[in-house]
Amino acid sequence: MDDLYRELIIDRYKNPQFRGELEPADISYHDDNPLCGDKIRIDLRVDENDIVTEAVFSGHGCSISLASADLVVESILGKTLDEVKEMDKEMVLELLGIELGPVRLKCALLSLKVLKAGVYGLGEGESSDDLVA
Amino acid sequence: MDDLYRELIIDRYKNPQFRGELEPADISYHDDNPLCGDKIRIDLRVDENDIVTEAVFSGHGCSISLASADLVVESILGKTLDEVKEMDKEMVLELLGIELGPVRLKCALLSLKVLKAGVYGLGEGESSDDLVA
Amino acid sequence: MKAVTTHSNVLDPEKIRKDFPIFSKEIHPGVPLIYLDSAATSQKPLAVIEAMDAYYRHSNANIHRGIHALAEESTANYEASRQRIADFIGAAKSHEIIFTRNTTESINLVAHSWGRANLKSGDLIILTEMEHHSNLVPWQILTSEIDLRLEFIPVNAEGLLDLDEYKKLLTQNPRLVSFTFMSNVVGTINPAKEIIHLAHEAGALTLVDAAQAVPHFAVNVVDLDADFFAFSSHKMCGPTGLGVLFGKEALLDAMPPFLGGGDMIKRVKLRSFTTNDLPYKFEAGTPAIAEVIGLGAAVEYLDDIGMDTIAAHTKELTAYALERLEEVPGVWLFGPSIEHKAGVAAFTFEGVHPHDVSQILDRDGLAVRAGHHCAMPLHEKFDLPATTRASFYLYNEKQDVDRLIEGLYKVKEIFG
Amino acid sequence: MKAVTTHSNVLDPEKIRKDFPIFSKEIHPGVPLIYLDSAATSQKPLAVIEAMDAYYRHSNANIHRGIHALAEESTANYEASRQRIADFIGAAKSHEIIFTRNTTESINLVAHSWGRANLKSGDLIILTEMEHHSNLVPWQILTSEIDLRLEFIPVNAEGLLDLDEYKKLLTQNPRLVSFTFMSNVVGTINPAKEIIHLAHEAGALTLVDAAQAVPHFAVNVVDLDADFFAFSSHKMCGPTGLGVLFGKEALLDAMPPFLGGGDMIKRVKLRSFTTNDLPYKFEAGTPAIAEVIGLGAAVEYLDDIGMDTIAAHTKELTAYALERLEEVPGVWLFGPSIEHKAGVAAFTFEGVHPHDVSQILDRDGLAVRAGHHCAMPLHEKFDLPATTRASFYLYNEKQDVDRLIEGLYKVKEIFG
Ligand SMILES: Cc1ncc(COP(=O)(O)O)c(C=O)c1O
Ligand SMILES: Cc1ncc(COP(=O)(O)O)c(C=O)c1O
Repeated sequence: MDDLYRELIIDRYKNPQFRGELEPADISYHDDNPLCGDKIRIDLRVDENDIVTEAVFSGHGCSISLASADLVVESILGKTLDEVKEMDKEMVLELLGIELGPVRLKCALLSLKVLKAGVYGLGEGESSDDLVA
Repeated sequence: MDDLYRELIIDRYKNPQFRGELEPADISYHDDNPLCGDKIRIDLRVDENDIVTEAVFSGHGCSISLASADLVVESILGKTLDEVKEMDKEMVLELLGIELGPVRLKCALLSLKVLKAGVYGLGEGESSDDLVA
Repeated sequence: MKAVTTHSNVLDPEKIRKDFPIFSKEIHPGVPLIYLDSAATSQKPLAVIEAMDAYYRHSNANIHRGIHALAEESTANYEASRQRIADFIGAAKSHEIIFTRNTTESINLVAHSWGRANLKSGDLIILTEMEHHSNLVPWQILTSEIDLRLEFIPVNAEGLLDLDEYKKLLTQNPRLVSFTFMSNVVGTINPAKEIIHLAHEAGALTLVDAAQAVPHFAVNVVDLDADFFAFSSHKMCGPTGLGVLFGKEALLDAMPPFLGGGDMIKRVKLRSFTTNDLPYKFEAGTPAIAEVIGLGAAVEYLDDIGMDTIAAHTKELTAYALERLEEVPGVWLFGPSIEHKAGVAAFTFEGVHPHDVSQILDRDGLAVRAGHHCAMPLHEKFDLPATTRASFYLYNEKQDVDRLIEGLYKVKEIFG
Repeated sequence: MKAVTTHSNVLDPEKIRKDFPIFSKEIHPGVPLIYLDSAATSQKPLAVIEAMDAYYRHSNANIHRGIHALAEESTANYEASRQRIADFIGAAKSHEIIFTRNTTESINLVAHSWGRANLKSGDLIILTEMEHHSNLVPWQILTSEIDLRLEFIPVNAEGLLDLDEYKKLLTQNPRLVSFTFMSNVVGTINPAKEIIHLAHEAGALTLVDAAQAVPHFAVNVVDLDADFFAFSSHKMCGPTGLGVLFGKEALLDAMPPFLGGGDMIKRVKLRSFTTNDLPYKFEAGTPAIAEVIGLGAAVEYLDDIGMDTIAAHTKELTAYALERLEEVPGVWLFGPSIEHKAGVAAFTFEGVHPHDVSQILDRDGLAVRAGHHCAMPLHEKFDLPATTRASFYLYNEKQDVDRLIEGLYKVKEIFG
């Protein structure tokens, strides 16, 4: 746990690379973590082959949830939506490069949950932890 | 606890001195202990001064409840009803001459409970452990 | 689903007893404990006592919401126990395991939550005449609110359920069949799989009171196809203060919450809340954390010995006990023969009240139960105010039975 | 009623910590535990751990119906604990003490049993804006069945209840006022005696959520004239898995049972039952026997030190913490000043999420909570998604506060 606040996370938290909103977006979804009040929204644009061309996040939260949102959004550029649907917990943890306890895991996975709920076309409030199990 | 089955109790259980029923009786009451199914009925006759002149018990149960019924009934002959109302747990334990755990205490006190409920003129099912607390 | 590991086929009670500190106790000066009351509650092995001890000494913290190291450790241990318990009864998903206080609360949870949401006036619930009070009173309470119909599978003279009568009841459109897997009085092991199959064919759900079953033999809720399945930690070498309710995910998901408070919610406003996911939805407030960890250790202990080994041991011992009890003049055995039962021998003794039997046996360190064993209707049916019950578990041995028989002869002497 | 024995007026936390095995733990290699999360759950003294250990090693048996020596010993210990707990909160009668799983279940019991029997559509229940979820959700659930009206005593900017608004609400014919004695977030100690007196004048009954109060200062339910009074063992040095509900005898007597099963009955037939006397009427099934014995030991431990001594110690420590926290740039303290509170300091730290605060403090062995602390409405009112909470108890000392402050400077450094 000691490298939890490894430079990458603090850096991405303080200086996010993919913060923003897209209007209009092809896909937009938001959700929060009631436990700590973190809120994440992710907006995407895709081309005619369903390849992600633009991706940004907005919202507020702790360093883990915001840094992971920044990293997750970065990682999907150039991927197809089908590839995004295949993303899982391990990929996020690899991006972050740290081990996490059960509570912080929820922070880390909030952005993936939002992303997948959006890509699967779920309605507001329909996202679920099963998406990132 | 080793003198629990002191001779007196076994003797009174096997050869009760005051077993019977009185028809008519001045006071008659019965109750049971649902925990073990023991049932005791006590019948009394009193004179014009409210002094107990006859007293018997009937029913079935364990050695403690039946021996204590026999001893309790014996002990009230010649007492006034007001004196009977004053009887308590300690008097019964003294008659039995033994120490008892919480479950057997209920056996030992069933007859006193029946007796006092009758003397207080309670209705069927109205007797309560408070009478022998 | 998990295969039961039988490390050896025969159990050595002499060795097992060393795992249970209570057996080094003298119940009276010079008189060792002979514990024949496991159907009321089992004794606890050192592994369980130490697991809880260690929890309090090293990792005590409130779970689920904490980020600090202790809270994470405690949460991880708690959830690992849930998984272990799920595996032990063959549940497919650990969130089908809900922690309650005891079997009684587990059954009440189903009655309150599933019952109120799904039953209406006139609906039929099938129970049996051999139920423990905890599988009678919750339905009686519910009946006083919703005007349900309660019908009972009769118990025959042998102490077995009358399945022909059960089939007749099933034609009356029952909503739920709630029955004990193993009787705590007569020891009967009911054909749970068949009862459940027939209930499902008739369109009813099933609740299994497995309070006596889970301690005694290997169970598998998926194989049984049980809808609800309730048991108690304290009867299976685990601590007091903890029960389990297994429910099929789809059923639990559709049920309204029972108790309201912390942990069972996702969000709370002043006048509304949204419920949390399973299993937390049904675990309101700070749970029995140390106890859950203790039950995890108990399940591991039982698993290491092997439930089949335990079942075989207890059966052999019970068979021996029935045989020897039959020799004693005046003893009348209550319940079926050994093929149909496990672990329990209930009897009456001519001319001696069960209280007196129990108390005289106690002088020799023999702990047996006397009374109606929370099954008054069954006793009433057989016109018995009370019985004496000796029950057996993995730590008992043949000598215990021999001492019981000797004790009964002493009773006879005193009261003869 | 029992006088609080104050053996000495000042407590030596150094000495106290020796009673708590967990403080010999290194939370990370070389890093000792600094436990500032007692509002979530307290640590346990050796006396409590050993009392339960001894129960399982020497006297474990099911209670109440057994005649054998173990069952009698166990029953006697269980009931002696009940008496000790009754004395500890000044209850006149030990059968006014009902054992539950936790504060949450205690409140649910009142909502289910008293609520359903006594409330009707449109009836008013008064709560407060600072309630823990466990004193909100049970009433919300009840409201979804009976169409009750819930109104809330507002919390002012200082974190205190607005008693003028309370008095206005009281003119609307409330049936129950249910409120926390001490807030688990802002630490506010509410004027319970006055709130209860005013409620009674308005014809309402009262329920006191005393989960935080009982651990922190001497309480007396008779002096308060509380109708119901709920608290948890695990927050007052006792084990998990046990809560207490005190209720006035006449109220409890008139209430219908809540959970049905063994022990809460006098007689059971197949289709009907009669309820047992208090307190058993509300204790269905095998209770948390070891835990009750553990709480008895906890109460004895607290009593030996003296609740007034503990209260004074915690207050001094909290005052010091508030003072030092105020020094830290960017820290914003949530809640009232020290005169109105005990044991808790909740705060935000500019630019740093409470999760990050908590996690960085953890590296130095500092255990604090981050989140909404099961009081989302209070956080929402102040527009705070989450706070960091440090809470203090008898085993904490000034150095713990100093370490907290140092830790916060480190947080600042990392995130600054
Ligand atoms: C004020 C208050 N009420 C109720 C509770 C709930 O207690 P438990 O989780 O033990 O039911 C707590 C504990 O978090 C509390 O602090
Ligand atoms: C068959 C059966 N069902 C239910 C129970 C109730 O268990 P508990 O008291 O742990 O709730 C028991 C235990 O006495 C039992 O033997």
